Amino acid sequence: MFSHYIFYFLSIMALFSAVMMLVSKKPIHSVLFLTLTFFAIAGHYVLLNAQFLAVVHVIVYAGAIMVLFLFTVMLLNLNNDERSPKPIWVKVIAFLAGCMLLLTLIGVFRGYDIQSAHDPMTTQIGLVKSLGRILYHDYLIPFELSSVLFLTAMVGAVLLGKKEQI
Amino acid sequence: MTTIISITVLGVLILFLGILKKQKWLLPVILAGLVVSMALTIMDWNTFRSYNNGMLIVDNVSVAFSTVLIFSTFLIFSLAAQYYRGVQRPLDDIYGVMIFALVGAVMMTSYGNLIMLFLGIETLSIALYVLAGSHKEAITSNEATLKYFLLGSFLSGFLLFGIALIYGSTGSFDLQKISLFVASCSGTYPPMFLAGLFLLIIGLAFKIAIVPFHFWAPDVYEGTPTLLTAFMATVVKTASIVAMFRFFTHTFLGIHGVWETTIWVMAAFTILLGNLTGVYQPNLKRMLAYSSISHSGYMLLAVVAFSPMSNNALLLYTISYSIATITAFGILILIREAHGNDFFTSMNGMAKSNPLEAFCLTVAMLSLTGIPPLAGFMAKYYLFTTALEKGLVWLVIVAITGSAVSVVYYFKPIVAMYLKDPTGVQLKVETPYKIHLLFMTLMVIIIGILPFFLIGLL
Amino acid sequence: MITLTAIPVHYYLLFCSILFCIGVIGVLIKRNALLILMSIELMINSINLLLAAFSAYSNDPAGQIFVFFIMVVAAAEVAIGLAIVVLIYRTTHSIDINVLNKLKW
Amino acid sequence: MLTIILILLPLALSLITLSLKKEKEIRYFVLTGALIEFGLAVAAFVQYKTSCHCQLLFRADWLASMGVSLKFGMDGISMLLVMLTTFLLPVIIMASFSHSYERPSAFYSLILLMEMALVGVFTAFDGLMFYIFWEMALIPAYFICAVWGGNDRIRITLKFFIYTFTGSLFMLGALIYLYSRTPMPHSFDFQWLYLVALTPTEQLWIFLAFFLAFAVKIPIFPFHTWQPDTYAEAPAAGSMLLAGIMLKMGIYGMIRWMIPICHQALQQWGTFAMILAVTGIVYASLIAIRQKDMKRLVAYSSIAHVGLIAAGVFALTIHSMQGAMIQMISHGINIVGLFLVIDLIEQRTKTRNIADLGGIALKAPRLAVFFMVILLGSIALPLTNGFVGEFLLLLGIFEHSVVFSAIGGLTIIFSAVYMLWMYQRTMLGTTNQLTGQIADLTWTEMATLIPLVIMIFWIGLFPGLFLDVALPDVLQILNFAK
Amino acid sequence: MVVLIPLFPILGFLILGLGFRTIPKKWTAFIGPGMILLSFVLSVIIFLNIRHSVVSLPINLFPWIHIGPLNIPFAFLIDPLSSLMMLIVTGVGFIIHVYSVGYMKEDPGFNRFFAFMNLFVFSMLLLVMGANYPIMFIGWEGVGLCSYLLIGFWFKNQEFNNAAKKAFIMNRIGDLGFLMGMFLIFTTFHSLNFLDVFEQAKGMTSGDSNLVAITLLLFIGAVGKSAQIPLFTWLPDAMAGPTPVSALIHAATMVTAGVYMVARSNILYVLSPATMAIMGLTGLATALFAASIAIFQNDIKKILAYSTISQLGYMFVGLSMGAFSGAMFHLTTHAFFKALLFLAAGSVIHALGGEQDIRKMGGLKNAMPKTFWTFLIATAAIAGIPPLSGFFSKDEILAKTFEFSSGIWFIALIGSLMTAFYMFRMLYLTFFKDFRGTEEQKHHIHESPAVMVIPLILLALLSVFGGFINIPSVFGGNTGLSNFLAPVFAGSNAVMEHETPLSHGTEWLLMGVTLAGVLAMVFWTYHRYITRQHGLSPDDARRSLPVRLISHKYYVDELYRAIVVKPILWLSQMLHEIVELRIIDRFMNGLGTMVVWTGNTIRYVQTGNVGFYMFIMILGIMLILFFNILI
Repeated sequence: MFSHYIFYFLSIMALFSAVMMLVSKKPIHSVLFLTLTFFAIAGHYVLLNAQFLAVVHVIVYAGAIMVLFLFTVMLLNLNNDERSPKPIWVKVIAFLAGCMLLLTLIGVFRGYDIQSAHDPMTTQIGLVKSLGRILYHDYLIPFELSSVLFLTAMVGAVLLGKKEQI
Repeated sequence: MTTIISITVLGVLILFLGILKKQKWLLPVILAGLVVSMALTIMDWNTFRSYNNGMLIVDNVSVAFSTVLIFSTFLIFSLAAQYYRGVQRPLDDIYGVMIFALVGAVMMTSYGNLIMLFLGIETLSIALYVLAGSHKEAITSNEATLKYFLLGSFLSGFLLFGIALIYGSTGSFDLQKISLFVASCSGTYPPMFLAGLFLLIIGLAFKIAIVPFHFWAPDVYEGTPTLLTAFMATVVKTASIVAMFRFFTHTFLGIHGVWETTIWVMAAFTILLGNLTGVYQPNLKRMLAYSSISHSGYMLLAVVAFSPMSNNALLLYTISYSIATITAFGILILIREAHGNDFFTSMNGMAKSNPLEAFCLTVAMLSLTGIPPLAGFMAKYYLFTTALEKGLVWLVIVAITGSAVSVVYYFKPIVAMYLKDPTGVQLKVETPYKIHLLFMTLMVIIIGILPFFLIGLL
Repeated sequence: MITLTAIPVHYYLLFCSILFCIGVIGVLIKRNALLILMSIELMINSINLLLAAFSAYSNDPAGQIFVFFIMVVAAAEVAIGLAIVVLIYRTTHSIDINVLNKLKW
Repeated sequence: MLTIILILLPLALSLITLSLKKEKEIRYFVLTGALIEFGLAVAAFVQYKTSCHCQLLFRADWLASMGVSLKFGMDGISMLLVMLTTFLLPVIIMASFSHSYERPSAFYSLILLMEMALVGVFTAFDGLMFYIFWEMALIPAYFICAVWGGNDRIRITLKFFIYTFTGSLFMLGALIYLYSRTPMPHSFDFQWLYLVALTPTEQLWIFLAFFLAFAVKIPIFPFHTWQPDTYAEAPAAGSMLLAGIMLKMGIYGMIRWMIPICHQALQQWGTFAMILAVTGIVYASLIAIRQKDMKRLVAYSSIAHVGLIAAGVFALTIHSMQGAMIQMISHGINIVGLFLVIDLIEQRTKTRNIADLGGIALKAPRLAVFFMVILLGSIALPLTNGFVGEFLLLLGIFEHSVVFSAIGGLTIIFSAVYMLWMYQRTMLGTTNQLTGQIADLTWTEMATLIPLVIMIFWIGLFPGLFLDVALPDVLQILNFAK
Repeated sequence: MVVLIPLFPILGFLILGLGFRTIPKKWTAFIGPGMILLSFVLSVIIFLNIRHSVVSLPINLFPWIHIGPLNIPFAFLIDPLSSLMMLIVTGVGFIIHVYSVGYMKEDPGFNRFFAFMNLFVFSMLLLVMGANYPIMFIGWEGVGLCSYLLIGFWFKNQEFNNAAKKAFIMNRIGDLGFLMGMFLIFTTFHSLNFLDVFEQAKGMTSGDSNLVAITLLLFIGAVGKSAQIPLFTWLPDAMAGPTPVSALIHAATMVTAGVYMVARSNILYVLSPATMAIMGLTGLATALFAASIAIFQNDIKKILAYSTISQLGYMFVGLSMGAFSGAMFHLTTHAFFKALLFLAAGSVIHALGGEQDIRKMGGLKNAMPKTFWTFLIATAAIAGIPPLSGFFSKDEILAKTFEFSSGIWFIALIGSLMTAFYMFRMLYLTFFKDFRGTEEQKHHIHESPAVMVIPLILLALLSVFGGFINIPSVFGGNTGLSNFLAPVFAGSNAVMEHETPLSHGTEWLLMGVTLAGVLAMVFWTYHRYITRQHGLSPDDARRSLPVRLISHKYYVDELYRAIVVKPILWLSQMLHEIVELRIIDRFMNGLGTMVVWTGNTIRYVQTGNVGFYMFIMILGIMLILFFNILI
């Protein structure tokens, strides 16, 4: 039952901070709440015994991406950007749309039944060792090709970020 | 595999050339490299290999469409010299990103695993986000890239969700295994799987610009630098539709009935909306955007019809569409250069001042309309045949109606060029460019007259 | 280790769906490009978790590998996205998505 | 072999013409070319043996995997129309000599291109080839009318294009559908398509699609609104090509496709088509009475005349079909003659407005005589070509339905009313400033008109030659309908 | 040889027509009439031959239209009937050609005139010689065309052109009937050749509905061509043409084509009593109607025109009684004296420089004695004064009517009296008393040249002696013409039920009554117009209502204008402006506009707002999921 409590705790934390991210006025708060969400999700990974992912997640998201966000927010000096927020009816509709989507998704999941369910706590797949072997063996090509993606992103970021005349 | 490697190497080479400040070498190297990789691709013909546990599948379909993609890129790069004529800044980064985008596109044609599909899509998309914004001073370019990026990443979220759901219900990303799962379902599919399937379709539909996920297309096309719009309209579209098609051929052959209606409706709406909205557009670029939307609808016909013929139909269609569209963009580049805009009024009387260019554009437009004996007609004909053999009578009627409507806008440039009084501006065109345009025009005609090669291919 | 009673996979599904929908709502209600980007990240994270859950419950490492790739891609995407945001800010001094509205009709 | 030469020669000539510069050179070259083409057609006619089908066959693989082949040949029906086309082309080309068009090489080259497409349509024995040439004819026609046309040409010609293109797209749909219903491996060969067994519902749809395509082309009421405008705006050669030959494509299509393939639907729904055709006769005739522009008047008269032809085709009797064949030829000759005369008048007076003219016969008696003869042909006076056709048509329709024949027969009265009205207002009466100094015909113009007049009487007096050529094939087509 | 008969006139037409500017008038004056003379001579030879042969077979020239069962050869049928008509056409035609040489001498269109006249003779010959209905129809339409060309001969005058057009169109209305009749004949008998059709018809029962329909349709054709009610109004207007034209076409030959056609198809008519009744009524009504109009006309040619209509009415009455040879007899004599009347009138008009109003004539008796005398003979002939030709022919018809019913006889008699009245009125007003025209005209009056007078005299002789070819038995004659024509009508005579022929006594009585009436008319008109100088009131004088009605020709023209012409023009206008432009055009353009409008409207969906796009996409996603999974 302990894991359930952890699950509830992490979930509520994640959801709460996600909602807070949306409602907070200042972008910087949003970024911080999002970071909190990410940490909660990292907890979930741990709970799922996916340690490798948990670590990578913390490094990539909380460590890199959110820092980038923070930098940007500070760089652009966005204190209170929501000067003219969307009208309330848009928000209501958006909320309703989100709820509808949720309902749809719940409907989709309703009949789901996993075949040969395993207890996540007992599996070893989430460990670095097993994942590393698979990654460099079965998923070698995508792994290599993701370098192309990174290269593109790098060149692109430079291309867009550079200040010069065309 | 060799294709991807060779193109990647080419991209890296370009970046090195940029570092070495050999700007003049860029285009020749790119063109030569593309030719080489095209040759390498073609050498894979009939080998049917799969790499890395079915991660990458090289079969004739992938070879054929990869060739189309590389060829289209080649044609687009041939326009680059004219397009960037006055530009002083180094262009290696733009070219490099374009080539990496091509890698992504090629991945999308030959994936055997959803991971590869996802990586391909993202490589392509990220490259395109960059390319769309590559004209940094132009606010339209900025807007284009922002819109494309926001919508693109939003929709890739759904695509991912779809992949996750498929994974959740089938337990694998491998197309082969997924198809085994489909076969084991024997008619009743878990809703989660279906939801995943549809979200995947939606994600791809966004890239192809299919109603109602087409909204980005006109705005982004208009804002993006023209050369890159050509890339978007041809390479990206081809790659995405092939990805979708491959997905269906490999995996979901058995559940044709499930997605048929949806694709059917989307195709019909795309054709109608693309053509109807195109009617009122006052400028060529935006018109071409709507034209490309409507052509996505036609391409979907091949997917809906889904028979052994569809491969060929799609191949023929993408080739003829790509060449004609690139020709049109080639002229568009010239008009933009001379007039600073691309309104139809700028093209008035072009037939007198630039008869060759006017002729090329006319052929391109007629081909897109689907007038025999041009390539566009053969493609459309083949497509309709495929569809009618499957009994998609109403869809063909919609397509026909759409074609009829399309005459209205495809004839606008023709009318302007041939029937209006000249503006007095002469387009300055260099000879290689002219030859290139003429080459593409001849291709359009020749494919129309002698399509055996392409039709018997797959 | 304490043996724990397994959490039903449906909990994860529900949680991830809610998180996903919050992300979607965020995308829809925000005008700030940066916040929209963040919402999208939230969506992607929910998917990551979903995949990880599927992977863990079916004892198949592929899902986790996929999550890894998604993270890679997300990082690249964020890099480009932020570059774009900065670019926009440079030209318009705003990152409001409604300010850029020249291309239409 | 001759058939394919007949198709390729104009194409080659057209390309060569593009490279010529001097207008005079172009004219002689093009005229000579067209005459050679006519000569070849005559040679084909001589070689042609009545009584067996589809001769002078040329066959080559094109899209073998798709069941499409380059199959060209001639049966009697094709033969007649090819003769008409190749005969009228030199006339039309000569008629254009009196105009000095801008960019003459393009103009004449398009005319020759059009000839190629027309011959192709009439000789194709493969469904897809038929369609390809059908559409290919449209492009030169569009450009001829749009580039060298009148003031309002842009809007009008686009309307024309969209109309006809839409119609033919539906035909394409129908053709492909038929193709997909042929036994495996599918084929577009006429013979195969004819053998397709369709359910009544399918027949109805195919019928509708074909009808739409052909009705727009012909045009049959109420699909005709593009036609008067287009004829009025087109240059003389354009109107002649459209009305003289291109329109026949529609009727040819009806004979070739609708009767053999959707005969059941035709028997069931043909009455409705016939009602439209017959309504068109009366309707267009009535409208023609009050037209002020000569070209428009002739345009409406053409709707009336071809309405009768269409009704004849739908009547499905041997007489009406043969009448339709003859009348296609006659109508082609007559309407080209009429447009030619109108063009001559317009060149001289700069107007086509009937009210502004008068008394031309006083100053230009030769013109008046030619006009009168052509007019008599078109109002179907016995011993002219028009009579043979209309007589057979009305007889055939009469055998099918007395009422339609009687209503269709009103064309005999109405055509006299409006044609004579036009003649009276333009040729007779006293002269005015515009017509006072009008010059009579030159020898070139006479040379253009004389072949038409010869044909008018030839067909009127000895229609046997033309009737016999098509008879076996018409009978065969009618056999499908039984 | 038979072929040569129509060949000469067409040759003449071609020579004169193709070279109509270059041939000098002198040559034309020989070529034109010469060709007809040659034909005439040949016709006479044929006529003489045919009297001895019994069987008449068609002469096939070449196949004209031949499709399966439909076989229409270009063939001529020479039998007594056509032979008679050929004689009339070429004979009277020749005389009128000669006359025209004088009459048209000054006209610039001299050659054209003769070309057309030759063409007319050719067409008329085709009409009468044709061995099947289509060939007859060629001639039928051909004469209509020539009539059109010749009425509008002076084409500078648009009034004349209108008259010409009217003639052509009214003829065409009849032609449509003819055409339909032909079709019905073909569908009934599967042939259009006279001999085949008649042979088969003999076997049919009387009153067969197909036959009735056929004959009615053919009769419509006859009504148009022979100017019967209701298609008669073109004939008076046709007087716009040169007078020889009126004489040849609108009196002697073309207008009688209807009569000829009915006589030719006699067997069909005999077998359809309903048509016969309708024809009789039409003829009778026309005879009276036209005669009554003629009484109040002042235009010398118009009077003659109405007189023609009226006489044609008699012929139809005769035909309807089955008196085919009687009708043909009247046709023949009518050709003589009506042509004479026209030519004499032409002579008068010529002398007066174009004046046609009899109120402005008078006293020409002395100035133009030859014209006067010939005119007098013709007037007497038409009025039926024995022993002139009209007496015999008209009497035969009257006798037939009496056989049928005395009531009809009486009505016909009244018509005949009216004929006498208006003819003598015209005669008196034209030739007697003093000249009432202008001084200038008075000086101009002269007797016509010999080239015009000789034809008059020839025709006068024919008018006098023409009746003798068919003297009825009551006079001890041998009814030569009837016997001659008998083979043609043999079939009908066999079918017809015969009333008991009138006794000679009755015939004498009828003749007496008629003659007395006619003579009374002669004297009454003399009294009225010579002694009391009636009938000179100008057009706008006040008249009583019936008179006004009649003198305005019963307002038939106006009626037609109101119920036919105006509605058609209105309909044309309406169709063009409302149906064509407002409905069809607008609908078709509306489709285009709708497309453009739709395009223009839905392009605003493309708001350029990313948020909006996202909304729509979400909506799309939800719809797709919803419809595919949850439902």
